[in-house]
Amino acid sequence: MTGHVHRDDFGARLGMWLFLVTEMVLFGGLFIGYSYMRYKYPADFHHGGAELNATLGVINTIVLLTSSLTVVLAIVAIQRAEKKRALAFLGTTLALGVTFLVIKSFEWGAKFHHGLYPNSPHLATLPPGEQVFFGLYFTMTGLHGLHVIVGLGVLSVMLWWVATDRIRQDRYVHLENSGLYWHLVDVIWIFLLPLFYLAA
Amino acid sequence: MSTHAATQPSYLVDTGTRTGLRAWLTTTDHKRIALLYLYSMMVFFFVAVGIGFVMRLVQLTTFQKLVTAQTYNAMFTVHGVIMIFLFVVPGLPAVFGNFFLPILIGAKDVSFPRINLTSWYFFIAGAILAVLSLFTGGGAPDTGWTFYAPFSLKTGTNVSLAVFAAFVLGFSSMLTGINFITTIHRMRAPGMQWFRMPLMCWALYSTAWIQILATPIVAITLVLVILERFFGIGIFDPTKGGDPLLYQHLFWIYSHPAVYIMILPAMGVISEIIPTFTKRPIFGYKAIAFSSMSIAGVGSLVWAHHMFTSGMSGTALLLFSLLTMVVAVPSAIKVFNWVSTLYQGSIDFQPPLLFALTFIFLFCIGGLTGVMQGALAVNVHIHDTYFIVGHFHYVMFGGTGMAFFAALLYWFPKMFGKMYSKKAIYASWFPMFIGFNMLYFGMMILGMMGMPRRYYVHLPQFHWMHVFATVGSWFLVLGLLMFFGALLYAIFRGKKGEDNPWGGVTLEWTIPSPPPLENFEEIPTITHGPYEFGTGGKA
Amino acid sequence: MDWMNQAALSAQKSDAVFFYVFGLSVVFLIFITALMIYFVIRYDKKRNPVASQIDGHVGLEIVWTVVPLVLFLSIFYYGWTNYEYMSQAPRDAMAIKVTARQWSWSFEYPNGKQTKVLFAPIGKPMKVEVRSADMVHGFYVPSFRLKIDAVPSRTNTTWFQATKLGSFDIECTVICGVDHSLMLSKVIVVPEEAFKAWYFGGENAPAPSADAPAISAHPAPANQPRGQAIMAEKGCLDCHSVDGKPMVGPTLKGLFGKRQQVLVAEAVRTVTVDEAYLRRAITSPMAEVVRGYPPAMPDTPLDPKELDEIVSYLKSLK
Amino acid sequence: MSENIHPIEATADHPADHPGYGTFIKVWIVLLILTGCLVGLSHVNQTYAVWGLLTLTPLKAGLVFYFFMHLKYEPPLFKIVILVTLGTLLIFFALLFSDIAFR
Ligand code: HEA
Ligand code: HEA
Ligand code: HEC
Ligand code: CUA
Ligand SMILES: [Cu+2]
Repeated sequence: MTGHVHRDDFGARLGMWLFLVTEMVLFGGLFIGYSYMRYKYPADFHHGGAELNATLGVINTIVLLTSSLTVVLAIVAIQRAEKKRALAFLGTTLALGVTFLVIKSFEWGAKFHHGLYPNSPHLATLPPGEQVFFGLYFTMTGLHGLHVIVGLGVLSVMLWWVATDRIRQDRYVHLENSGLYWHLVDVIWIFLLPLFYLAA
Repeated sequence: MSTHAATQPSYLVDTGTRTGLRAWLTTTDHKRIALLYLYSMMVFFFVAVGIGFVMRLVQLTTFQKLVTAQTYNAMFTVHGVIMIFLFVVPGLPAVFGNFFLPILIGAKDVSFPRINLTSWYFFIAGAILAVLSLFTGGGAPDTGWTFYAPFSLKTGTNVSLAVFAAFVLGFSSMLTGINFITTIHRMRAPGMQWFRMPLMCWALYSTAWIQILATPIVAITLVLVILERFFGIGIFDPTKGGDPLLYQHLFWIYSHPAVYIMILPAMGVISEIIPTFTKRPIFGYKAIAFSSMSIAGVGSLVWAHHMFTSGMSGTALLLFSLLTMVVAVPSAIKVFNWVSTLYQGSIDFQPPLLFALTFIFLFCIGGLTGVMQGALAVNVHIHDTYFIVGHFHYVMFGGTGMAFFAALLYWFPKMFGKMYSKKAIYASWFPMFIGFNMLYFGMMILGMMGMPRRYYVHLPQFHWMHVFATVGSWFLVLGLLMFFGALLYAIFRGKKGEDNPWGGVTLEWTIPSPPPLENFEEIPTITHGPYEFGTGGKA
Repeated sequence: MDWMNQAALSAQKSDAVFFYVFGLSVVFLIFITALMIYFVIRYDKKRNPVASQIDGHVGLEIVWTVVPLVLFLSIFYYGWTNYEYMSQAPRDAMAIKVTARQWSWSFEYPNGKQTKVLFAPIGKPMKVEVRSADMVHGFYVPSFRLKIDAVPSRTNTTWFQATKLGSFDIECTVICGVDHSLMLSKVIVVPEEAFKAWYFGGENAPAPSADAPAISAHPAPANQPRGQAIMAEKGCLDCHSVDGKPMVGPTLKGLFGKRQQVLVAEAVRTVTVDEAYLRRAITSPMAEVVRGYPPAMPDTPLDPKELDEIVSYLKSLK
Repeated sequence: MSENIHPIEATADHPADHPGYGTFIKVWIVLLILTGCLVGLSHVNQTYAVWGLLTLTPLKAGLVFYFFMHLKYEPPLFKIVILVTLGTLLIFFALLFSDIAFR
C-alpha cells in the first residue's frame, strides 16, 4: 500500500460494498432474465421446478445460512480478541461451504444421470419452456457455485491471516469484507431456492 | 516517504528501488497509471482509426472491392469493438480521470492505488484477448459490436473470445468506477465540500455510478452468449425456446448507459476548460452538476430506443420514446450554460478553447440527430442506416473525441511539463473540422437516402455520396496526423511548460508541472468554490 | 411533394415528423453557434479586459429547462401519433407473408402465390407479416420509410399503401452474415388491374409491370416458349423481366447482340452479348457483373438442355 | 453528504457498541423459521408459493443485509448505496416488463 495514504477502514468497506453492488446487478441481470422467461412459459417452469429435488435445496439453504452465521460470529470473536474461537468459527464456515458444494455436485450429478444437461438429446425433446428453465437452472446455480468456491478461497486466506495475527482486534477490515462477500453469496442463494426449487 | 515534499522530484522521475520500465509497470501512482492508459489506448485507437480509414476506401468502389465481404464485416466489428470498449468508454475516465481526479479534490492518490493498477492490467488483458480473437478460432468476429443473437451464437467466427475480451474490459471499468466513487467520498481535502468540487469531479462521479450499475448487466449477458456457444443453454436461441429480444434488451440496458459513460467525462472536461479561458465562474454550477447526475439517472431508462423496429409492445415503444426525449433535456441545459459562460467573460482564445467550442458544435449536431432518432416515426426510416452511423460518430468522435483532444491540449503542459506549438494545432484543426463534417454529414445524408449500415456493397444510387464521405475521411486523418505530430514533437522537443500557462484557478494549476509524486507539498484547505477568479485564483 | 422518392403514405407521415424536428434543430444549432461566435469576438480579452463574475441566473435555468422539455415532448407526441398510423394496418389490407432467410426474401400471397419480388397494387393497403427462418433480419423499403425486423420465432407486422408506380428497393438492415448487403429485392408497384391480372391469372401468368400496356404485350401462357417456362420455374423471372423493365437484375429483353458494360475484377469492360457471354452470365454470374447492378445473382444449377433452352429463348427476346 | 473526513483523521471508525454473539444467533433462528414457512407455503399451492417468494424471500435477504452484513451499524451512505442499487434493478425490471407484458 502506498505509504502516504493513511489507513481508511471506512473507505475499504465502502469500496467492498460498491463491489457487492456490481455483484448484485450481475445476478440481478440473471433474475430479470429468469422472470422474463418465466412470464413467457409459466407452465413449463412449473413442470421444470417439479423435477428438481427440493429437499436438497432446503438442506443447502440451511447449510449456507449457518455458514453465514459463523462468519459474523468469527468477526465478533475477533472484536473481542478471542482468536481461538474466531479460528473455530471460520473453520466451521469453510466446512459448511464445502458441504454445500458436495450436496450441489450430487444434485447436478443426478440431473446428468437422467440425461438432463445442456445440449443433451433428452433435453431437446422437452417443450421449449423447460429447455430454457434448465438452461437458467444450470447457469444460475453454476455461477453461484463458482462464487461459493471463490468465497471459500478468500475465507481460507482469512483463516490463515487470523492464525498469523495479520488480522487482529484493531485491524480486521479484511475479515469484515470477506464476510460481506460470503453473506452476499448466501443472499443470492436465498433467492435461488424459491425461484427454482419451490416454484412448483 | 519524505515529508519534505519541497525536495520531491516530478512523478516522471523514478524514485524508489525499481527503475525504467519495471518501475512503470509496477507503479501505483495514479499519474503514471494514467499515462500507461494513454499510451496503450493510443495504440489500439490508431489501429481502429486505420480500419475505419480502410472501410472508407472499400466504399469507394461499388462492387469489386479491395477486401472480401467477410473481411469487411470483420472490419466494422473490430473497429466498433476497439473504439467502444478500448477507447471511448475507458478513454477519459481512465486517462484524465486517473490523472486529475485526485489532484482536483486535493488528494495524494486514489483510494485504492493497487486496484487502480490492477484495472489497468485487466484493460491490457482484455485488449490482448480482443487481438487474439482476430487470429484464432474461426477468425475475426463478424457480428458488429452489438453481437446480436442468434447470429452471434451461430456464426463460425471467434465471437466467444471477443466477447470474453469485452467481459474483462468491463471488469476493468467497474474497478475504476468503484475506485473513483470511494475516492470522491473519502479523499476530498479539508473544506472541499461537494459543491466546491470542480465539475469534472461531478462528471466522473456520475460516470462511475453508471459504470458500476450498468456494466455488470452486459458482463452477464456476454457470459450467457459464451455459455450458449459452448453448452447451448439456449436462453437467446429461438430454436431452444430462447428469445433474441431478451438479448437485445440486456445488451442495451448496458450499452445505452455506456454512451453516457462516454460523454459525461467529456462534458466535465468542457466545463473545466471554458471558465479557465473566460476568466469567470461557470454559469449555473449547480445546474451543470445536477444535470450530470440526472443524465446518469434517466440515461439508464431509455435503452430500448435501439429496438424500436424489433417488434416490442406499443407500451414499451411509447415509454422509451418519451424517456428518450426527457434524457435530452439535461444535455440541453449543459449546452446553454456553457454558451452563457462565454457571456461577459474576458476570453483568452487558445487551442483548448477552440476544441471545446468545436465539441459544443459537433455534439449539438450529434445530439439533435439523436433526438430525430428518438422520434418513433422517423426512427422507423433511419434505424440501422448510415444516419445512425453519422449520429454516433458526431457524438462519440465529435463529442468525446474532440473533448479528448481538448483535454490533451488543456492539460498537456501539466502532464508532461512541455508546451506544444499552438500554430501547428490551429493548422491541424481546419482539415479535421472540414473532413469531419464531410465524412459524417455525408453519412447522414446517405442514411436518409436509405443506405443501410454494415453494407459491404452499396447500390449505385449511393455511390457519389460514399465517394464524398471518403474524401472527407482523408482530410480528417490528415488533420489527426498533424495534431498528434505536433503533440509528439512537443513531448520530445517542446519548450518547458509553465506551472500555470492558462491562468487557471483549480488545484492542478497550483502545483508544479509536471506534478511531484505526491501532488501537494501539504494538503491544501479549500475555502471557496472552484472557479473564483475574483479572489485572484489560489484555492 | 416528392422528397427523396416518397412513394407511400407511411413515407409522408415519417417525413412530416422529420421536417418538424429538423426545422427545430436547425434553428437551435444556428442560434447556439451564432451566440458562441459572437461572444468569442465581442468579449475577447482585448475588448473586455475584466470579466464580470456572474454565477448564474435561476430564471434562465428554468427557461432553458422548460422550453426544450416542451419542444422535446411535442416531438415525441408527433412522432408517436404518426407512428401509430404507420404501424396499424387497416382491416381491409391484403396480408402478405414475408419470409427472410440468409440471404434472400420470399413473399407469399393469400392465394398461395410465391414470389421473390413483392408485387403491390398502387393505392391499396398491403399488410406485411415478417418472419425469419434463421437470423434476425430487417425488412426495409427506403422509399416507403418502412422498416420492421424479421425475428426468428416471432411474426412482426406492419403495412404500407404505395402512392407511386415503379420499382423500389428492399434491403436487409440487420447484419445477418457475409451476404447481408446482397439481401436485396424489390417492391414493384403496379396498377390495380395489372396486379389483378397477375394475381388471379393462375400458375404462369406473366409478371405484372409498372406500365399496364406492357402486360398485354406479353406472350399468352398458352404459346409460351419452353425457355420462359424453365426460367419461370427456376425463379429467374423473379429478378429478370422480359419486357425491358429492370428488376433486381437487368432486363433480358433485347439483350442478345447488345453491347453491355460489365465489371471484371476491378475493371469495367464493354462486351457484345453473344451466346458465349449468355452462358457465362448464367453459369458463373459473379465472373462478369453488369455495371450498375449488385453481384446478387445466384448460380442456379441447370442441366445442359435447360441451359440451351434458356439461351435460345434469350436470343429470341428481341 | 456529511462525512467529509480527511484521510489523516480517518481510522477504524466503527461505532463502539459492537453487537454480541446473541443478536446474530437470534437472527439466524428467525431466518431458519422463515425458510420453514417458505417451504410450508410452497406445499400448500402455487399461488401461496409465489406470495411466499415475493414476501418472505426479500425479508430473509433484508435480515442478512441488516444484521449479518452490519448495515444496521453503518452510516446512512451505505444504506443509500443499497437502495439506489435495488431501485435501479427494480426500474430495469419494470421497463422490461413494459415490453413483454403488453406484447
Ligand atoms: C457518446 C455517445 C452518445 C451520446 C451522447 C448519444 C446521445 C443521444 N442519442 Fe445516441 N447513439 C450512440 C451514442 C450516443 N448517443 C451510439 C453509439 C448509437 C448506435 C449504437 C449502434 O446501434 O451501434 C446511438 C444510437 C441512438 C439511437 C438508436 C438509433 C437506432 O439504431 O435506431 C437513438 C434513438 O433514440 C439515439 C438517441 C440519442 C439521444 C436522444 C441522445 C441525447 O442524449 C442527445 C442530447 C443532446 C442534444 C439534444 C443536443 C443539445 C441540446 C440542445 C442544443 C437543446 C436545443 C435542442 C432542441 C430543443 C431540439 N442514439
Ligand atoms: C469513438 C468511436 C469511433 C471513432 C473515433 C470512429 C472513427 C471512424 N469511423 Fe467509426 N464506428 C464506430 C466508432 C468510431 N468510429 C462504431 C462504434 C461503429 C459501429 C460498428 C458496428 O457497426 O458494429 C463504427 C462504424 C463505422 C462505419 C460503418 C461501417 C458500416 O456500418 O458499414 C464507418 C464507415 O466508414 C466508420 C468509419 C470511421 C472512420 C473513417 C473513422 C476515423 O478513421 C476517422 C478518422 C479518425 C480520427 C481523425 C481520429 C479521431 C480522434 C479522436 C476520436 C480523439 C482521439 C484522442 C486521442 C487520439 C488521444 N465507422
Ligand atoms: C436473386 C436474383 C436473380 C436471379 C434468381 C437470377 N438472376 Fe440473373 N442476374 C441478376 C443480377 C443482379 C444480375 C446483374 C449482375 C450480374 O451480372 O451478375 C443478373 C444478370 C444476368 C444476366 C446478364 C444480363 C446482362 O445484361 O448482361 C443473365 C443472362 C442472367 N442474369 C440470366 C439469369 C438466368 C437464366 C437466371 C435463372 C437460372 C437468373 N438470371 C436468375 C439477378 C438474378
Ligand atoms: Cu438479412 Cu441482413
Ligand atoms: Cu442509446
